[in-house]
Amino acid sequence: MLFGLNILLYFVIIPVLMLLGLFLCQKDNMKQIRTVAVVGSTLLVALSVYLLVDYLALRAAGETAQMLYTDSWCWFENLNINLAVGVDGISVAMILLSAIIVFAGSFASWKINPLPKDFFLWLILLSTGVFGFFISIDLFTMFMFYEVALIPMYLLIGLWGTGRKEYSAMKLTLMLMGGSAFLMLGLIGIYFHSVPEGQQLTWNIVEIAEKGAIPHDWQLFLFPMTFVGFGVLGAMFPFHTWSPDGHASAPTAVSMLHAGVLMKLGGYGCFRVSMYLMPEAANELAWIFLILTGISVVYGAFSACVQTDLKYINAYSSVSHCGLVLFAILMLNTTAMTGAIMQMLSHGLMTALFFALIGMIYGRTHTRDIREMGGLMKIMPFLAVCYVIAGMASLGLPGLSGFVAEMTIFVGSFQHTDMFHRVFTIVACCSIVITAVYILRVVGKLLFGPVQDEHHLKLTDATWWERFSAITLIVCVAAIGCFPNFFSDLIKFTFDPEFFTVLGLIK
Amino acid sequence: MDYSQFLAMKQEIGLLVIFLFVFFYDAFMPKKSQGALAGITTMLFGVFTLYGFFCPCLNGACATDAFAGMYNTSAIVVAIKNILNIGVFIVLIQSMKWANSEDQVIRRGEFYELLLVTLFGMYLMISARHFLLFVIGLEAASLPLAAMVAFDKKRVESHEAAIKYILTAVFSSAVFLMGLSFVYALTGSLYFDAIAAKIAAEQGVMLIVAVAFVIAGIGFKLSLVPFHLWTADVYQGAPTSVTSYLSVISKGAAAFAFLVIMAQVFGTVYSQVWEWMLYALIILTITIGNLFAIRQRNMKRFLAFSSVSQAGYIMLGVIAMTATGVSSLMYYILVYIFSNLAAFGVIQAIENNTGMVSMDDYKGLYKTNPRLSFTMMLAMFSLAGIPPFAGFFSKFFIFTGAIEQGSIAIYVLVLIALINTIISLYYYLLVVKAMFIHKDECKIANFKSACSERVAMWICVAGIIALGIVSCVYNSLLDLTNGTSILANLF
Amino acid sequence: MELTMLYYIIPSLIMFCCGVYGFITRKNMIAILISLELMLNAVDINFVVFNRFLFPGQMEGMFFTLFAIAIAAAETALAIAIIINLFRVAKNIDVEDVNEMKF
Amino acid sequence: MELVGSIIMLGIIVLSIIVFSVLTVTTRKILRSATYLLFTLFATAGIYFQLDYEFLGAVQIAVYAGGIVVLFVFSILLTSRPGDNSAKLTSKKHVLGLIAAVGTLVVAGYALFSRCTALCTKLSPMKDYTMDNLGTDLLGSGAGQYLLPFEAISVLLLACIIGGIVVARKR
Amino acid sequence: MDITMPLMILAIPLGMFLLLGLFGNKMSHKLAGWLGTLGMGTALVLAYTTAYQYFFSGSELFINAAGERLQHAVFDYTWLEFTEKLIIKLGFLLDPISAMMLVVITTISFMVHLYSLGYMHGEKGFQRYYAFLSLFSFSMLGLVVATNIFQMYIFWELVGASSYLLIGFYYTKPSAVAASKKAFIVTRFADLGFLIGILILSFYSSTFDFVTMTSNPQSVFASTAGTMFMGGSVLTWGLVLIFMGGMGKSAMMPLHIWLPDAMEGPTPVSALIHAATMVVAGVFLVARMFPVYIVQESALEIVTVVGALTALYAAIVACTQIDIKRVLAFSTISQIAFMVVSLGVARPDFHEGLGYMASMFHLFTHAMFKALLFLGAGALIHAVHSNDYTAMGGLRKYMPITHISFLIGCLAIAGIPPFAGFFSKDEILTAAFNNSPLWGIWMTGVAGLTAFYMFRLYYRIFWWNNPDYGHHTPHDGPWTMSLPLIILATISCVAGFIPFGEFVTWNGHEYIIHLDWTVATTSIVVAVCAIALATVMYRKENAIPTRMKNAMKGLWTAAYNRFYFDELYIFITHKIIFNLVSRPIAWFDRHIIDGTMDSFATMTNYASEKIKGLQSGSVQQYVWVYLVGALLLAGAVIVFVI
Repeated sequence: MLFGLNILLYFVIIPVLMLLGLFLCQKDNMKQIRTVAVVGSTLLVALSVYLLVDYLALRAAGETAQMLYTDSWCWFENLNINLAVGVDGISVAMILLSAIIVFAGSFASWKINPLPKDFFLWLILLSTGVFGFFISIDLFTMFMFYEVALIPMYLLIGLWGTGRKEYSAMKLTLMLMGGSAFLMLGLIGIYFHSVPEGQQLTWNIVEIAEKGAIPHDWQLFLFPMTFVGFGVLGAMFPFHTWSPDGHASAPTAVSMLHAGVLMKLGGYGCFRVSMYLMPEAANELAWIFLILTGISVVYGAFSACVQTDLKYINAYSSVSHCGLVLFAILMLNTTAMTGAIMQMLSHGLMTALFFALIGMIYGRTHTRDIREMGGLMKIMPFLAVCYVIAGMASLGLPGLSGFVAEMTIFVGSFQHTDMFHRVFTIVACCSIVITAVYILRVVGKLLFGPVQDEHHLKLTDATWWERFSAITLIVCVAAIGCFPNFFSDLIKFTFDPEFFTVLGLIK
Repeated sequence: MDYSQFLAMKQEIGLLVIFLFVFFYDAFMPKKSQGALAGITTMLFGVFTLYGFFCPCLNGACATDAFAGMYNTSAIVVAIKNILNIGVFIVLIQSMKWANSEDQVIRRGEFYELLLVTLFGMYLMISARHFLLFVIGLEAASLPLAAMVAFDKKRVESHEAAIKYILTAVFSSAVFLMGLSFVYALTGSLYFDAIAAKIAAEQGVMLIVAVAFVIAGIGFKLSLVPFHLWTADVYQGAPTSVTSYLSVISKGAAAFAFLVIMAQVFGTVYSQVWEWMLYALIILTITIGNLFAIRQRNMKRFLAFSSVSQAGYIMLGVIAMTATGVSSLMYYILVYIFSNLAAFGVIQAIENNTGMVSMDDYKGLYKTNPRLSFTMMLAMFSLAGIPPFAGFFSKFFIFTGAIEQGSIAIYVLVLIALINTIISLYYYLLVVKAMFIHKDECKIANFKSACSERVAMWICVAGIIALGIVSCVYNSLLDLTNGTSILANLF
Repeated sequence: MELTMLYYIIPSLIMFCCGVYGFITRKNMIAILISLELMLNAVDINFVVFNRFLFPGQMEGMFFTLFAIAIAAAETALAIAIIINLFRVAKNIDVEDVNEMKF
Repeated sequence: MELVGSIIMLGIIVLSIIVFSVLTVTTRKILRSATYLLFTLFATAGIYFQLDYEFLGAVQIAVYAGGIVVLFVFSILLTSRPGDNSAKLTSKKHVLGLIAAVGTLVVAGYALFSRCTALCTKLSPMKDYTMDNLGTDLLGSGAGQYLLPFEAISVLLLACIIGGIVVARKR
Repeated sequence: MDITMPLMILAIPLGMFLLLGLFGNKMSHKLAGWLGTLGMGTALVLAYTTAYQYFFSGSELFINAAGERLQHAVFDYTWLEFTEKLIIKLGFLLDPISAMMLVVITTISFMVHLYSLGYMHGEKGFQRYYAFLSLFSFSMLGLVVATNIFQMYIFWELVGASSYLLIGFYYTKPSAVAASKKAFIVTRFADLGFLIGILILSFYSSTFDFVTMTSNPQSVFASTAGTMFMGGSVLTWGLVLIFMGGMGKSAMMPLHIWLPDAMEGPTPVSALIHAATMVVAGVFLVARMFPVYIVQESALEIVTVVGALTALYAAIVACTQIDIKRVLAFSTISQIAFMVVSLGVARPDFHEGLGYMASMFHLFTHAMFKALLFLGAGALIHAVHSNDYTAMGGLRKYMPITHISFLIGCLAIAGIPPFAGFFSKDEILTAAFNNSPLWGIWMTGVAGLTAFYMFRLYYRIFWWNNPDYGHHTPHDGPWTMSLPLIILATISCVAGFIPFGEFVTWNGHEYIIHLDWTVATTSIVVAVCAIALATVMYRKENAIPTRMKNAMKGLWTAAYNRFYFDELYIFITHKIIFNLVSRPIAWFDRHIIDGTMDSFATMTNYASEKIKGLQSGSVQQYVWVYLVGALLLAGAVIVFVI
C-alpha cells in the first residue's frame, strides 16, 4: 500500500497521469514535454526500486505466497473478469527493467522531431501497456495491456521512423497482431477450461495454476496457440522477420523500448501463461519449440554476421538472444528459467543500450552502414567505448550481464535429464562464438581502423543527455553482471520447486 | 377486440407519435417556422430515447406478449431498441447540417418521416413473433430506405444506388417469402412458438431449403456474403447520412432480428440444419468483406466493405447460441454503432465542407485537421479491435461468447475470424497511415465543422473510449441474458 | 385423376423460376420489375395452396397472401417511382447502363 | 361431373400460368410483357377462386390486375421510346439466367418432392368462412387475428407513398 | 590465514584498472604509468609474501604432517547459485601451482609495467594501456587462484578480452584490429569447448569445485562409467573438450594461428601475455585438472599427441621466419607444447608424476627467459623501428646490455647448462623417455631445433653484417627498459637451481630432482651441435642459408607460410562460414522466410484483385450470386449434412 492504494496500481496511474500532462502541454514546447517525461519516468524508476526493496523485505519477512501485493477489482463480473494485480520476483524484475528503459528512452529522445508531443504521448501509452501487462495476473487484462503496448508501435515507427518505415511499421504491426490472434484464441480457450466442471470459470492465472484443471488434450491444443502467440513477439523462428525491418526503421527510443521491453512481453507471456498454466503440454511439446528456438539462436547469430546495417545486426542479434530466452523457458527447470528471466533483463538493457548508441551515431553520421563508417573511436570516444561495452555484454563477457544470463541458461539446460535437450543445449552454446564474430566484426569496422569518411572528423561526441542515458544503462548492465546472485535469488524464489519435480525433469 | 393491447407497444407508439408530429409539422406549419424542424425532431427523438431507458420494461418486470403472441416485448428487446435509438439519435445530430443544406431542405421533412418509419419497421422486426408482422417490419425497414437512398437528386450515383437497392431488396424478399411458404407448409403456422414447437419433427430437405431461403432474406439486410453485393454500391451512392443510418441501425436491427428468428424459430434444429450454413456464411462474409475492403479508395465504399466483414463478426454471436453470445452481440452492435458513426461523422463533416470522400484526399489530414483525424483514428482502432477502445472489448466478448459453445469447429471458426482481424487491421491502418504518416500536402484545408457534427463526434468518441472500460454497460446486458439456460426461452 | 396439391404447386414453381430468369436476363428495368411481380405472385400462390390443402382448418396462409399483395403493390409503386426518377436523369432505363459503381 | 369441370378448369389455369409466365419473361416487346403478366395474374386469381378464396381472388384482380399492371403500362409508356424493343440477349446472360432458374427449380422442386405425401394431399372441405369472419379476423387482436399487421401495413403504405412522392418530385 | 592479503592481490590491479580506465584521461602519462607500476609493485610484494607463507611458513593449513602440500581456499564467496550444488564461487585457492603462478605473474607483470614506462613513452593512449595491463593482471591472477572451474572460466574469458584489447591497442592500424579479432574469436571457439566440457563434467560430478573434483576423481565421476557418446566415454569427451579450451589459449595446433598475429600488439604486451602468462593458462588448466585426467588416460594421450605435433611444427616454422617477434612467437608455441607433452606423458607411477613437475618447472623458467627475450626484442624494435631481422645485424656493438641479456635468454631456451632452461627441459625429456622412447627422441629433436633457430635469430640480429643505420644509431633503451632485462637475465641464470620438486608435484609429495645424465648429455650434445650449425651458417654474412633454402625449396616455402594454416582458416571462415553458411542464411531469411510472410500480404492482395469481378456493378449479377449462394447453401447442407 502506498498512499492508500495498492502500489502496483501506480505503475498504471503514473503513465496515465503523464499522458494527461502531455496532453496539456503546448504543442512544440520542448521544455514542458521533457519535464513531464523526465519527471514521470524518474518517478517510475523510483517506484520500481521501492517496489523491489519492499518486495524483498516482504520475502525476507517470510511471505511465501506465490504473488504479493495481490488485489482484485471486479470488472466484468458475469465473465469473472477482474482487474487482478500481483507480482512475483519475475514481474518485479521486469517492471524495474521497463522503468529503467523508459527512463533512458526519455533521455535518448531529448531532441525528437517533429511532433514531440505526439511522440511522447504514444511512447507513454506504449509503456502504460507494458507496465499494465507486467502487473496483471488476470488473463484478460494482461491481454488487453499487451495489445495496448503493440499498437502505438505503428505510429511511432510510421511517423518518426527512417528508411522503409511504412512498410516496416505495417509489417511489424500485422505480424504481432497475427500472433495475438492465436493468443486470444488460446486465452479464451484457457478460460473455458480453467476449472473443473461445475465451478465458476476464471481468468486469474494464480487460480488456474492452482487448480491445474485444464484437460490434457486441451493443453495440447492451447499450449501451441499461446506459445506461438507470445513467441511472435519473442521473435521465435520463423515468426521473427518483423524484427529486423521493424527495428531498423524505428526511431531510437522506440527501438530501445521495443527490443528492450516489448520483446520481453513475449518471453514473459510464454512463461507466465503457456508454461505456467499448461506444464504437461509444455513438457510434451517442448521438443518442437526447442527445435524452433534452437534454430532462432544459431540462425539469428549467423544472419547477423553478414548484415551491414547496424540496426539489422542488432535486430538479428536480438533474434538470437531472445531465442535463447524461449529456449531456456522450454527447458522447464528452475535454473534454466531463472536464466531465461535474467537473459530478458540482460538483453533488455544491453540491446536498449545498443539501440541508443546506434541512434546517437546515426544522428551524427546519417548512415548506419558499417561500410561507410570507421575509426569512430577517434572521433567520438565516449560513444565508441560504450559501444564496445555493449558489445562485450552481448558476447557474454564476465562482469557484464550477458555472461551470467547465458551461463545460467546453459548450465540449467544441461541439467536436463534428456539427452536430446542436452545436445540442443550444446547447439545453442555455439551461438556464443558466432556472437563474438559479428560483434567484433562491427566493432572492428565501425570503431577501429582508419576513419572512412572525412566529413565524420568534424562530428562531436555525446551530449550530456546522451551520456546520461547510456551510463544509466551501462551501470545496470554491470550491476547484473557483477552481482548476479541478487537477481537470481529474486527470480528463483518465484519458482515453486514442486512444480517441476512433478514432471520428473530434474535429476 | 382489445385495443388496450396497443399499450404494450409503448416504444412503437412513441415513435409513431413523433412521426405524426413531423408529418403534420412539415405539412401544415408556415414556411418560416420550418427551419426548426430538424432541431425539434432531433430533440424529440432525444427525449424519446431517454424515455426508453425509463420505460418500465427495462426492469424486466413486463415481459409482455400482445396480440396473442404476435408481438413481444421484454427487457432485452427494450434494450436493443434503446441501443438503436442511441444510434439513430447520433445519426440525427450528424445529419442536421446536411438536412438543412440548400439542396435538401425541400426534402427535410420527408427525410425524418421516412427515417422514423424505417425505425418503426425495425422495431417490428425485433418485436415480431409472427412472420407476417416480421415481413411487414422488414419491408417497412427497407422500402422507405430506398427512397432515402435516392435523396441526393444531383448525383446519378444516388439514383443508381436506389435502383440497385430496391431491386435486390424486392428480389430478396421474394426469396425470403418463398422460404417462409415452405416453413408454413411444414408447420402450418406463422407464429414463432408454434413453428418452434413443430419444426423439430419436420426435418428434411424442405426445412433446409426453407431455412436457407430465410437466412438469405435476412442476410440481405445484414449484408452477409454472398447476399451483400448491393451494400457497397448503395453505401457509396447514398447520401452519407443515409449511409451511416443504413450501416449501423439497419444492420444492428437485422442482426438482432436474425438472432431472434434463428434462436427462437429454428433453435431446435440448430446443429442439424443451420449451424454449418452459418459457419460457411461467417467465414465467407468476414474474408470476402476484408478482401474487398483492402482495395477501396472511396471512404464510404471502404466502410461498406468493412461493415460487411463486421457483420460476419456479429454473426459469431448468433452461432454461439449462448447467453454470453446474445449479450455480446448486443454489445457489439452498440459499440459498432459508436465506432462506425464516428467514422461516418468525420466523413460527413469533410464531405459537407469540401466534397471529398477519397482516401487519397485524406493524406496528411492530421496536419490540417488534427481533431478530425484523431476521431477517425479512434474509430478505426475501435473497429479494428484495439484496446483500450470499446471495439476491443466487443470483439473479445463476441469471441468469448462464440467459444462458449465449445465445439472444435467453433475454435477453428474463431481462429479464422481472428486471422481475418489482421487483414482488417491492415486496411484500417491504411486510413490512419493516410492521415498521419503521409507527408503530402493535404488537399483538405483546415475548416471548422458545424456544431452539430462536433457534438455527434464527441458523443461517439466518448462512447468509443468509455463503453469498454466502463464495464457496467456490458454487465447490465449480460444480466439481462443471464439466468436463462435455454436460449429459446430467452425472449 | 385426383386434384392433388401437386398440380397447383408446379405452375407456381415455374412462375417463380420464370421470374428469376426474367430478372437476370431482361434489360429494361420495368421488365425486371415485372419479373419480380411474377416471383411474388408465385409465393402468394404457394401460401394459398399450402393453406388450402394442408391446413384447411385455418386461414393464416390466406391472410399472409392478402398482406403480401399489398406489400407487393407498395414495392412496385416505389420502384416505379425510382425508375422514373432515374429516367429523368439518365434518359434511359436500361439496367446495363446502371453500373457506374463497381469493384 | 363437377370434378371433370374442375380438372378442365385447372388445366386451363395451369397451362395459362405456365405459358404466360414464360412469355412474360421471353417476349421482346415490353408492353406485351406487361400484358402477359396481366394474364398470368388473372390465372392466379382463377386458382384462388377455385380454391374457394373468393375474396382473395377479388383482391388479386383489383390490386394486381387493376392497379399494378396499369401502373406498369403507364410507366412503360412514359419511359419507352418508339420502337424500343429489347435487344437480343447475349448468350452469357441467357445461360446465367437459365442456370439460376433451373437451379431454383431443382432445389425447390426437390424440397417439395421430398415430402411426397404432402404433395399428394387432396382437396378437403374448408371450414365455413364468411366475409364476416374475415372482417373480424382482420381487425381482431386474438390468435389468428390480424389487427396489428393491418395497422402496421398502413404505416408501411403511408411511408411508401411519402417515399414515392419524394422520389418522383422534380426537385 | 588472513584474507586481506590475497584479496588485495586481486583488488589492487582491479582498482587500478577502474581508476585508470575511468579517470585516466584526466591524468598525465607519467602519473598514470607510475600509478600502474606502483600498484603492480604492491601486488608483487603481496604475492611474494603469500607464496612465501605458503611454501615456507609450515602452517598446517598448507602442509600436513606427512609433508604433503595441501590445497587451501583462503576465501570462497558465493557469486551465483545455479542449483544447490552447482555454485559459482569467487575464491582464492592456494596450492603449489597457484602460489608459483602468483610469483610468475606478478614478477613478469611488474617487469613489463616498468619496461613499458620507457617503451611506450609518449604513445597516445598511454593511460589506457596501463589500465588494460592492470585489467589483464587482475584477470590472470584471478584465473590462477580460481577455486572452481567456473571461476576459472570467468577469468579465462576476461583474460581473453583484455588480450583482445591489448593486441588491438593500435586500433587505427587495420592489421592490429584484425589480429585482435582473430585472437579473440579463435580463443572464443576454443572456449566453447571449454564451456561444453565444464557442462559435461559438472553434469556428472554435480560440482564445479576443483578440490572436490580432484581429491577423489574416481568416485566423483563414477556416474560417467559406461556412458558413451559417439564412440568415446563422456569423461574423455569432457576432458578433451576442456583441453580444447587450453589449446586455444595455449596456441596448440590447430588453434595456434592467432598467436603469431597477436604480435601486432605492443611488444611488452607480447612478453607479458603472449609469452609468459596467458598462453600458459592452458597448461595450467590441464595441470589443475590433472588428477581427473589420470582417471582417463586416453585423454592424456590425446594431450601428448597434440603437444608433440605442435612442438615440432612450431619449431620448424620458427626456423624460417624473418620477423623476430614471430620467431619468438613460434618458439613460445613450441615451448608451451613441451609443457603440454610433459603433462601428457606424466604418470603418477613414475617419480611422483615427474612430467607434471617438469611441466610446471618449465612453465616457470620459460616465463622468465621468454619474457626476457621478448623484452629484448622490444628493445631492438624500439631501437631499429622494424620487426624484421633483415633490418638488423651487428647490433652487439650498439646495444651491449640487450645483447648480453638476449644471449642469456637464447642459451637458456637452448638448454645449455647452467641456465634455467636446461634443468626444466631435461626433466621433461626424462619424463618423455620414461613414457615412450618415441616421445623422448621426438622431443630431443625438437629441443635441437630450438637451439638452432634461437641462435639463428641471435646471430642474424647481433652478428651477420653491419648495415648502415645512418645518423640514427641504435642504442640501449632507458633504464626503465634495461633494468627489467637485467633482472630477468639474472633470474634466467639462476632459476634452474631452484629445487622445484620440493615445491610443486602433482600430489603434493616432495620430490628430489636428480638429473638423468644419459638424457641430459644427449640433449646437451644435440643443443651444442645445433648451436654450432647455426654459428656456421649465420655468424657472418654468407650464402649458405640461401643455398639451404633453395635445396629444400618446398619445405622452406611451406614452413615460411606456416604450412598454410592461415589460408586454411581463411578458407573455412570466409568461404565456408561466411559465404556458405551466413550469407545463404541471411538470404534465406530475407527471401524465403520473410518472403513467405510478405507473400501472405501479396497473396491477399492478389486474391482481392482476382475476386473484384464479383462486384461487377450489375444488379442482375448481384441477384444471380445471391440466388446461387442461397441454393448452394441449401445444396451443400443437403449433400454434406444429411
